[in-house]
Order: sequence, then structure tokens, then C-alpha cells
Amino acid sequence: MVNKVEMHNIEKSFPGVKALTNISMEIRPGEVLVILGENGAGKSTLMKILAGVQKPDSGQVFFKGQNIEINSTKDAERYGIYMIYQELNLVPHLSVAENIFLGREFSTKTGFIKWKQMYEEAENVLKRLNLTIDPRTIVEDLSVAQSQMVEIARALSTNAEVLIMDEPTAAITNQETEELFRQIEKLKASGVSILYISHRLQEVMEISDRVFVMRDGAHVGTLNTNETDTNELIRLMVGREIGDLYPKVRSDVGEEVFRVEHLSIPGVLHDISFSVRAGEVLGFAGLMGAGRTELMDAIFGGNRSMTGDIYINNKKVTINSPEDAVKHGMAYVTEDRKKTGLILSFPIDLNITLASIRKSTKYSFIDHHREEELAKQSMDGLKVKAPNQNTLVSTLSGGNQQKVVLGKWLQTNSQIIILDEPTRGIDVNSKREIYLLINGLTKAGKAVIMVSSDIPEILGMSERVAVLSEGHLTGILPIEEANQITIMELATQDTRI
Amino acid sequence: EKETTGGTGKKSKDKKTFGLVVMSTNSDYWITVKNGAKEAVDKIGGELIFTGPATNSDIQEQVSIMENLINSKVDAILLTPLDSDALAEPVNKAMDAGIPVIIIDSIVNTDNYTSFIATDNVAGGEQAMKMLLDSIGEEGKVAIINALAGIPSNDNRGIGAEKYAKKFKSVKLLPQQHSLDQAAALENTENIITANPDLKGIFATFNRGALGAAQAVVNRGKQDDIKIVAYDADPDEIRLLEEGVIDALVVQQPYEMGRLGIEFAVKAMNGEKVEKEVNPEVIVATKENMDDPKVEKVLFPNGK
Amino acid sequence: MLKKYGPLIILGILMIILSFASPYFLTTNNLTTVAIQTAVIGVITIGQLMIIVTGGIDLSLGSILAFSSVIAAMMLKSGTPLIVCLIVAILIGAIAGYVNGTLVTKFKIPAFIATLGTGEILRGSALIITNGLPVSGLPKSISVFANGKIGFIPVPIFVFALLAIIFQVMLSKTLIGRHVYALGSNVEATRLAGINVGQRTRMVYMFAGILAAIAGVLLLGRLTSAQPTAAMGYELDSIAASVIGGASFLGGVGTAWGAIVGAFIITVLKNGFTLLHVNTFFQQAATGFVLVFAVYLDMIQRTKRRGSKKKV
Amino acid sequence: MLKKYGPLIILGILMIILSFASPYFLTTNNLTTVAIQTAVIGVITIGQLMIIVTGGIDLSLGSILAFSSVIAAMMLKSGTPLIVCLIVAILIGAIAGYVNGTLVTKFKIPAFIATLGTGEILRGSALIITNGLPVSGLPKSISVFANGKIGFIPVPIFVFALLAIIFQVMLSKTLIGRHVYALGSNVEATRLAGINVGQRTRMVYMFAGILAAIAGVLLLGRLTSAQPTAAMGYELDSIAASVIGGASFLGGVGTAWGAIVGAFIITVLKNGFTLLHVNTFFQQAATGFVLVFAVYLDMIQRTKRRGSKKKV
Ligand SMILES: Nc1ncnc2c1ncn2[C@@H]1O[C@H](COP(=O)(O)OP(=O)(O)OP(=O)(O)O)[C@@H](O)[C@H]1O
Ligand SMILES: Nc1ncnc2c1ncn2[C@@H]1O[C@H](COP(=O)(O)OP(=O)(O)OP(=O)(O)O)[C@@H](O)[C@H]1O
Ligand SMILES: [Mg+2]
Ligand SMILES: [Mg+2]
Repeated sequence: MVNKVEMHNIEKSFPGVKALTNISMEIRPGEVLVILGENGAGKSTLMKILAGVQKPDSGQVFFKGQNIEINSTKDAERYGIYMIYQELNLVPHLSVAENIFLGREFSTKTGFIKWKQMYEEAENVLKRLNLTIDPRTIVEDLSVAQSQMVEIARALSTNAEVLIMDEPTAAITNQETEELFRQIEKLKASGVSILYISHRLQEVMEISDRVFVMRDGAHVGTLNTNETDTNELIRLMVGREIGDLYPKVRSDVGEEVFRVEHLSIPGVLHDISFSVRAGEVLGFAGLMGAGRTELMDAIFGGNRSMTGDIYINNKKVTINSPEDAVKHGMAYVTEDRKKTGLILSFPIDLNITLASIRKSTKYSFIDHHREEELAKQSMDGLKVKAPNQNTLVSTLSGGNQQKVVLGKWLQTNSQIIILDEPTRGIDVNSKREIYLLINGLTKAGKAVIMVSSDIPEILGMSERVAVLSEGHLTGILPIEEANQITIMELATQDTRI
Repeated sequence: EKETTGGTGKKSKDKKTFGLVVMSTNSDYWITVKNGAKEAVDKIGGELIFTGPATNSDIQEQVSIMENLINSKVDAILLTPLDSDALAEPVNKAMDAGIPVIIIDSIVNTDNYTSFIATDNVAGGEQAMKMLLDSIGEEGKVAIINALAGIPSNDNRGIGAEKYAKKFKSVKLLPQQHSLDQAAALENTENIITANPDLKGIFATFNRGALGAAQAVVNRGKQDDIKIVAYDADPDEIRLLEEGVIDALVVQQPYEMGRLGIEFAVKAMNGEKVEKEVNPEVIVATKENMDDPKVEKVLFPNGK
Repeated sequence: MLKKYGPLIILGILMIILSFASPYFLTTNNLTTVAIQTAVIGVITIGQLMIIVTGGIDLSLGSILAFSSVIAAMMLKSGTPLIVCLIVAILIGAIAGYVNGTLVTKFKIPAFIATLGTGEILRGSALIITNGLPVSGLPKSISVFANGKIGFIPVPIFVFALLAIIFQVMLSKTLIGRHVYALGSNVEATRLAGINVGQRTRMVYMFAGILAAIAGVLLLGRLTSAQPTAAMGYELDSIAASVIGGASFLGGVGTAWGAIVGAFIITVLKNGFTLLHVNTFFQQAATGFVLVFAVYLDMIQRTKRRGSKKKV
Repeated sequence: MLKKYGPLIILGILMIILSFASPYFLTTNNLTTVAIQTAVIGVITIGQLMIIVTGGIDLSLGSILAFSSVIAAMMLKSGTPLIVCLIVAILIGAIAGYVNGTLVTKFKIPAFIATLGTGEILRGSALIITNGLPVSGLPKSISVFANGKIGFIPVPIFVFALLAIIFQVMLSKTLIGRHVYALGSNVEATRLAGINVGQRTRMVYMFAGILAAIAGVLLLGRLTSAQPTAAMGYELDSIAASVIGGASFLGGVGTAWGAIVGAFIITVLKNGFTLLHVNTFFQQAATGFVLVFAVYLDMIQRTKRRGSKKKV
């Protein structure tokens, strides 16, 4: 059997980083090959080289035994190689249909778009994924999860020979994931090769035929999925045992710190009340679009049309802006670190001190040495991997970026900490480090609210689990009563009564 | 719809409206014209619409304004045309609609107008340069500070001045410096003086240019070495003339032109005949002749 | 819907007010005048709008107009056939626009600076070749572009309408148009979709240059002479018209017909003020006020639309 | 390093060329003149730069200058003490700037349109109150702002330098400066970090208004009269200076001192051209060319810097 694609001796360096060292890989027809590795291992870089987004410093690519040159995405597409990028890559002002067929539009010879055909075809593709999105919707109006599904639909609409998916499930929930897997099985059956990157080991075990493991830019082994288990994968990927993935330490739960009463946003959230106590993690579960992020935004002063009361330490407070929230000792790690968590053009230190700059100022003047000192301490404490504190955060891997966001809020010494999808797109090892940090927070008596679409994570880390469905709080489960089934029941509960 | 009878046989409204379309509403020279016109309009209890493009490069805007005024059926129009070709058509249109048009300051390419009141700017430029060269003994370096290109009257003053200066081998004429406003004229003159310590004379074709040039000369302590001849006569220029910084002013009669324009328009509306062309005198004012009654009258049209 | 018709509503309100305020406003004669007055700035605005959709800006369009019309006029005066002069003017516009596009896409110079620079260069050149003086004494035939009629439609209105339709269709119905929106909206994603964004962008700048040159010809017809200082400030007017018409500086948003409505708002305002005998200084202040207010209204309407959508 | 000194290198090269080309260029006298000529536009540029760093733009600064200086001059003429007039001028600048900032942050009107509008309103108002005529016949004392000296330094240079230092320090060393760069780079992330981005932005627009008013006072001293039409076009000059000095329209990038170097490049260019007897029309074309070229050089240098960093 001839391999569909082979990559030989690929090397790639970025300023200050050797991203890929002598990587060789073969991809067989009709298989799902998972690429596994920690954040920054070089997975995306390797795939971008195959997709023509980046050029290798050296090395060769063979397609069905033939040596080929890939200099652009157009080149790659000529061989049927398509990629869903890790960062969302849609055009916000165009419709779903236009996004699905961007660059491959249905048009007459004279260049006029055939709208009807395009909308129909788009609808077909969306149907394959069981999506009810109207193809005329402007992408800007979609949620993150819906956008991700549109990207997947876009990939499915190609007649790909090789389909690369870089963390396609990072932003979607189980239902959509199942839909995706069904499609992947179909594609496999028709001989399409799938290259799949994910940090979710369970789904790796479920979907893959083989696993290509990378560490620090090098290939450390390829395993057949049915001959291995997650422990072996982790060991290979991290280079050592990491122990229990959810190292939850139950700490003493204290007084109530934070309470929300009758919070509503017309048309979005309906009469939501809950409270969090010191030393407790309150998990928030729900399906895509359930309104968890909207709720967190509202608590943090981001929504003017919100009604309802917020109490901190049993005192009623007014929070009209993030500024108020921060003043009241709140911190918010948002779900989109690149858009709302970090200033990508700033170095690490300035990001870490952004919310707490007053600690390094005297009469409004910044003491940059002290600032750097504080940032360095924070980086060491969080084990951020970077040349130094002046490195631009845009060049860091996802896990390290997430640690910098956490570092920013740890500096403020806040009492109430909101984490929205804190481990999205983060490797197991970094995940575990973040869980340890959460333990540290609860141990120090902080109140933690954690939104996550990763139910094992919710179950592994929370004291109680709140579940939202269509903007309604359908229940709060003590951890003893919470499991996949009880959560899903609440998450899908019909709220229209 | 309201009943409107246009054309010549219009119902006599109790109040006559006069349009005054200038080259640029952002120029004090035209405002002096307006003040003259206003006096005449106030006398007969009419309404004066003072309008024009904001910048004097916007010819199409001036055309549009003419069209809009014609559409709004004013009783007469005073126009200082920005371009002789472009404004010909609107002038014809107005005249055809029975609206008398008095052209002021610059020509238009049509004979179909009521009256033309203007000073000859080329001749004025020549005269000014003659004054300047006479006072420096027809030798040495001279500079022209002009307004931004595109204003016919200023362009023509520059052309006249250059024409005259080129007659003398012993005179070195520096390239014209076009200046947007007083600040720019000041900077340009400063730079010219730096590069030409032996500069003998400056001709400024407009009042703002004159003030900028005079300031530069004063700042450098050069008032005894550099002669200045300038157009117009705003209060600051007159003061500088008194102080001896400016040596001569070529004074047109903008106030008079505005007043006369309205007078002619009223006559034309009443069917009386008016002169087809009037060339108000250009008067050269110097420190010595300032107090002559004739000069005093053009320097201070509203009295001292 | 409100988003789409917002500027039109503002124009409508303005026209209703004016037709009550002045008996002269709502006459065929005056409305034709307004349309002719809008033609030149309107044609420029179409180009500006497309550039704004790409996320750029063009501060050279007025200078392109001046330069190309001065050249055309000089050739015309020396006896060159009209059609040749037209072709030359359009070629100049195309080249100037293409240079702008190249500076922006290949040399990565911000559009603001690139076009400010080429604008100064072209304006300076127009002044140099004419020595700052207007080119006049052109054959009368040129005024066909102002006073001629096609059927019963004045030529400038016909040309304006034709160009408006062509480019509105191009933007909304063709591949090129959709790619222009795509690259204005997210240039990286568009590039990754295999679309040659540089070439598309240069094309848009070139179209804008051509439109400026055509506007120059219309102006030539209207003024029957060419000025090196013509059309100064038309850049800001066309930008304001585009934004009033719903375009955003962030790119990816805006329609040709919205921008044209924006251009009409500006012209109608000026026309109305003059009909009402408003002092020019007041006009200037009031125009500033209307500008801010129109964009503000449009803003609220769009926010409302978002709001109502959420409730669905 | 090249990034930091790029504009300075361009200025240096320009000055070296000019000192060879004209014997008058490199004299204390001429250099002092250049500095004084730069003071007005330089002070405005500091404000423009800060606004550009927030991701905005201000097209009203010239009008703020004109309006506030006209008011100050009228008060001065009517016998009000100089110090009161100064305070009033600065207050007007502050209010105008604050209104701009409010339109941008609270009413969400794009800065381009908001400031274009307020600029027209202020310019129109200045024309209305002065009836379009300059305010002259001011007490001689006002010329202290042009010809006075502090020690051996002329007042305008002193004021300019002082303001440059204050705002450069503010931008680079203080809390406010940090917040301004942060919000210019990513406004959402900055807001979510608990920083009142609206208030900070309004503050910057207010500072820019104040700086424009101070520039107006310097100009008043220099011209000893106030014009309602003063400082037209200073907006574009100050924007060009900021970008030549390394600022980016995307926000978050740029330094006050870079922008000031940019302003000097523009003034030196004008000064040099006049010293060399270059015709104004050529000047215009050449300035356009230098503008594009300077930004292009700056661009390459930045890319190079990236390149050299890559090799490390
Ligand atoms: N454009 C770039 N410039 C500089 N460094 C880069 C760039 N892209 C990637 N890197 C670096 O190359 C290394 C590999 O990055 P890559 O994105 O391939 O990792 P990854 O395995 O996909 O990680 P993750 O799981 O976080 O997505 C990292 O150290 C990263 O910081
Ligand atoms: N399927 C949908 N239909 C309509 N609107 C949706 C849908 N999904 C999301 N939205 C929009 O997003 C809002 C809630 O999304 P939000 O991001 O808060 O949900 P979430 O529970 O955090 O889910 P996610 O996992 O996607 O972050 C809704 O109020 C709605 O405006
Ligand atoms: Mg990756
Ligand atoms: Mg969410």
C-alpha cells in the first residue's frame, strides 16, 4: 500500500525557537492519524507546512510517492490537502455560505455568484453535520462554537484527499463532537486521510488509528491506537508519569463570598441565582450557546441591560463595568485568550502587570524594575516556558499564553475568580499545572467559578456543578450527585414551560 | 403646492434678495466687498445672501451655488468668478432667468452680463513691482509672496509683477512662494531671508501674505534693508504702512465695488441702464500720501 | 432592514423638511440640479467606498481628478480628438490608482500616507505643468459631458447612474466584489482561502483611480476648463459620504448605493442651505453637526438591529 | 534600535544633505528659525500622536486652535488680562477635546467622522463670531510668546520642548501612558483588566485639545493676530508627522519624540526647499515623495530589525 503523503526530514526554526527537528511522517489512505504533543511541541507548525501556510527550512514532501513542492495554500489544495486552523479563520462580515465556499464559489463564467446554488449546497453540508444554521446568517452573529462548526463544514465541503483538523473540538461540546466523528468515519471509509490534533485523550483513543507523538519539536514515537492506552501516550508525550489528571484537593469550604440573585438579561438569561463560598469551585456546565459566557460577562460588569442583584461578602454591590468588578476583588479569565485575555503585541511582563500596575507605581510613575521583578516571580511560579519576561506573548504556545493570563489575575490577589474554559486547547501537562493552581486558589480561601465544556474536568475539579440550559439555571448539583448523565439531563431540559 | 411665478414678471415681493457669490468666504478681502454691498442693501431694506465656496479652489462648488441661487429665484446676483470659463454658463443661465448679474473683480467668458466692475490685476501687479523696483534702484534680489495658486486675481498680480521685473537684467527675481495663510507667508519669508541675506524687496499679492512677510522682516530686524510693496489695505497693513515697515500699498476698492455692485443691480432691476464696464481706480498709498483725502477715503471706506 | 435603509431615511427626512421650508426645493428643475451637482463627488465616492471596504482610504482621488483632467484638457486644446483625450485621462487614473494599490500592498505603506503622498505628487505635477493656471479655451464640444442628454437624461446623471449600477452589482453579485468584502473583513482568512488579496486590492485602487478620472471628465464638461487645483477636499467629502452611507473604517462593510445616498445627503444639505439663504459660516457649522448626527443615528439603528436579533 | 532611531536617521540624512547644498542651512540662526517654525505644528503633533496611539484620529485640532485663539484674542482686545485669556483658551481646548472623546467613546462615532464634524462646527463658529475677519490690533505683549526668551531660549522653543518632555514621560513612564498603549493595542482586553478605557480615551482627546489651544497661543504670539481660518490642514500635517515618526493607525504604537522628529522632517524639508529656491509647486510634489519614501524606509528598517532578531 503506497502512502498518501510522506514528509521527510522536515526542519523549521522561528526566531529563538527550533520548532521542528528532523521530522518524518507517513500518512496512509483512509486513516485517522492523531498528532499528539504538549503545547508548543510543533504540531500546528508541522501541519501548516503540509498545508502550504509555512515553508520548511529543509525537508521534502511526497504525495502518492511523488516529490512535490508546496508553496501556498493553493498548491496544497491542488493535491487535495485542506486544513482547519487552530485559530478561527472565518470572514466575519460574510454569510455562512460564502465562508464555506470562500475561494471556491459557485459562479458563472462571467464571474457572477450563483447564490441559489451556493445556499443550497451550504445547507446540504450543514445538514450533514446536523446543524440548523441558516446559510445566510452573517458569521459575525455566530457563537464561537457555531463558527467552529462552520469551519468544519467548510472542510467537509471540499473534496479533500487529506484533511487536517487542528483542535476542531476545542470550542464545541459533546453533541457536535459526535456529529463530527460520524463525518470523520464516513470520510475515512471513502479513503480520505485525516490528520487530527487534539489535547483530549479520550477522543484521541476513540477516533484515531495511529498516534504520532511529538515532544519539543521532535518525533518521539508512533503508536497503533488499539495497542496502547492513555497512560502510555501521556508518558511518551511528557517524557514521564504525571499521575492523576485531576489532582483535586478538597479544601475547607468557608463563608459565602459571592451571591447572585435574580439575574436576567432580556432574551438571554432568565432569573439566575447562585452563590459561591470561600475555598469552593462552582462548576458551570451547559451546551453550546446555553449562556454561560454571557452570564460571566454580566457578572463582571460587561452587560448594561442586566438586571438583578450581586452580593459580595453579604453586602450588595453595584457592578457596572469590569472596572467596578476588579475594584470589588473579582478576576475573570475569559474564554478567548487572544481576543480578550492578552495584549498580543505586549511582552509577557506588561501583560502580567496589566491589571495590577499600581503595585509597581509611585505617584503614578511606573517602577519598571519592580514590574519586571514581579513578572519574573510570577513566571517562575507558573512555570511559563519562554526565553525571558520580555518575550512577546504572541509567540508563546497556547498553554503558556493561558498561564500568563492566569498570572495577570493572580497578581491582583482577587477574592473571586472566574475561569471560562480555562484549559481550552491546553495539553495534559499544562492542564494539570492549571488544576494545581486552582487548588492553590481554593486553599487560599478564594471563591472560584469555573465554566467548562469538558465534563470530566467539571466533575474532577468542582465542589458543586451548576447547569444552564437556554439561559435558565436548571439546577445546581452537589458533586456527589453529579455525573455525565445528571448533567446532560439538566443541560437539555426543556425550559419553555 | 405654493404658487410661484418666476421669471421677469415676478410678483413684487416686499423684500429684494441679492446673492453675493465670492471666491472664498474665508477671506477678509471678500468680506470687505460684502460689507460694502451690505451697506447698499441695508439702505433699500433688502436681504443680502453672502455665499461662496469655503476654499477658493472649489470652482465646481461656486458653479453649484450659482445654480442653487438661480433655483431659489433671487432678484440679482453679484459674482466674483473663480474661473472665467466655468462660470460663464451659470451667468448665462441667470441672465436668461431674468436675474441681473454683476461681475466683480475677474472676467467671465460671456458678454451676457449686466455689468463688470474690476480693477486690472495684471496692470496692478506691474504697477506694484514698478513701485518696488523704483524704491530699490532697479537692482538686487526681489521675492514675490503669492497666495495659493488658482485665484485669478492673485495669479494675475503675480504674472504682472513677474512680467515687469523680467525687464531688468540687474534684478534677480526669486521663485514665487505660494502661501496658504499668514503663518505660511511668515515661514516662507523667514526662509527666503535666511537664504538671501541680500534681499532687497518683497511684493506680497494679498493682505495675509503682506502681514506674514512684514513680520518676518521685522523679526529679522531688516525693515531698513528690505522694501515691501503689498496689495490691499486691511487695518494691520495700514498700521505697518504708518510704521514704515510696508512702503507702499496697492489699494483696490473692494468696499466700493460691493456698494456699486448693489447699486447697479437695483438699477438693472428697475429697468434702468447701467455701465457695462467700470474700472475703479487702483490707488497707491504710501506713508507720505496717506493723509490725502482721496487716499484716505480708500484706506478707510467707513471713515477713520 | 434599518441598517440597509438608515441613510435613505435620513435623506428622506431631510428632503421632506426642505420641501416644506422652501417652495423651490421640490421642483424637477432643482432636483435635476442636485443630481448633476452630486454626479462628480458621487462618482468619486463610489471608488472611495470600495477602498474603504478593503480597509483602506484614498486621499489622492481629488489630485488624480485634477491631474488627469488637466492633461486631457491640454491635449484637447492642442487638437487631439476627444476620444483619445478620454482614454488618456482614464489611463492616467488607472495608473495612479494602481501605483497607490502597489504602495499599499507591496511596499506595505499605510494607505493614508501612501495616498497622501501620491496626492501631493500629482497635485504638484498638475501645478507644475500648468504653471498653476487653469487650462481654458477648450472646444465647446466638451460641454456635452455637462449639458448633453441621452434620451431625456442629462449626461452626467446618466454616467453617474450607470457607474453606480455597475459597481453596486460588481460589489454585491460578483466574485471580485465578494472577495473585496472578504479581504476587508479578514485578510488572513481570505489569503488562506487561496485568494490573491494583493491583486484584488490593487484592482480596487485602480478602479477608484479610473472613477476619479471619469469624475474629472464630468467636471471638465461642467467647468469647460481644467484647474490644477480642482477637487481639493473631495477626498474628505467622499469619505464622509461613504461613512454616512454605512461604511466602516475597519473594512468589510459598506455598499456603493449607501455611499451614494451619503453623497446626496451632503449635496442636498448644501442646496437646501443656499435655497434657505443660510449664511455660509452657519452652513459650515451646521454641516458638521449633521455629519455627526447622521452617523450617530445610523449607529443607534444598527445597535437596535443587533438587539432585536438577539431576542429572536 | 533602528526602529527607535529610524526617523532620526532620516532627519539626520536630510540635514547633512541640506548643509552641503546651502551654506545658510547649518547656521544657529536658521536652525533656531526651524525650531520656532516647528513649535506650533509640533505641539499639535504631540496631541495627534497620543490620539493615534489610542487607535483614533483627530481632524479637528486645527479648528480647535483657530476657535480658541480667536476667542482669546477677542478677550485680549477687550482688555481682559493675558493670563485669563490663556486660561480660557486652554479651557476651550480641553472642552472641545473632551467632547470629541465623548463622541468617540460614548456615542461610538468613528473618530474620523466625530472630529471632522466638530472641526467644521468650531471652524464655522470661529467664522461666525469674527464675521470671517481676523482679530487684530492686539496688545504688543502677546508677542512675548514668539519673541520672548527664557534664559537664552526663545519662548516657543521652550514651551515646545517642555510639552514634548512632559508628554513623552507621561507616555513612557506613567500609569496613564501604559493604559493608553494597552487600550490602543487591545481595547477589550484592557477594559476587562479593569481599566476605564473610555475615561482614558477621553483624557487623551482632552490633552490633544489643550495642546491645540496652546499651539494657538504660540501662533497668536507669532502672528500678533488671530484668524478664524488659521491652521487649516495642520491635522494632516500632524498625522503625517506622527506616522513618519513611527506611529501606526492600528493603535498601540508610536512615541511622542518620534512624532516630533517627524514634524521636524516636514519643517526642515520646507525650510530647505525655500533656501534652495525651489518653486512651491515642486516643493509640493517633492514633499509627497519624501513622505512616502520616509515611511517606506522606516518600514524596511523595522522588517530588517525583525530579520536580524530572527538570526539571534
Ligand atoms: N509565527 C511564529 N513565530 C515565532 N514562533 C512561533 C511561531 N509559530 C509557532 N512558534 C513557536 O514554535 C513552537 C511550536 O509551535 P506550534 O504552534 O506548532 O505548537 P503546537 O504543538 O501546535 O502547540 P499548541 O498545542 O499550543 O497549539 C512554539 O514554541 C511556538 O512558540
Ligand atoms: N444556537 C444558537 N442560536 C442562537 N444564538 C446562539 C446560539 N448559540 C449561541 N448563541 C448566542 O450566544 C449566546 C450564548 O452564548 P455563550 O457563548 O454565552 O454560551 P456558552 O454557554 O458560554 O457556550 P460556549 O461553550 O459556546 O461558550 C446566546 O445568547 C446567543 O446570543
Ligand atoms: Mg497548535
Ligand atoms: Mg462560552
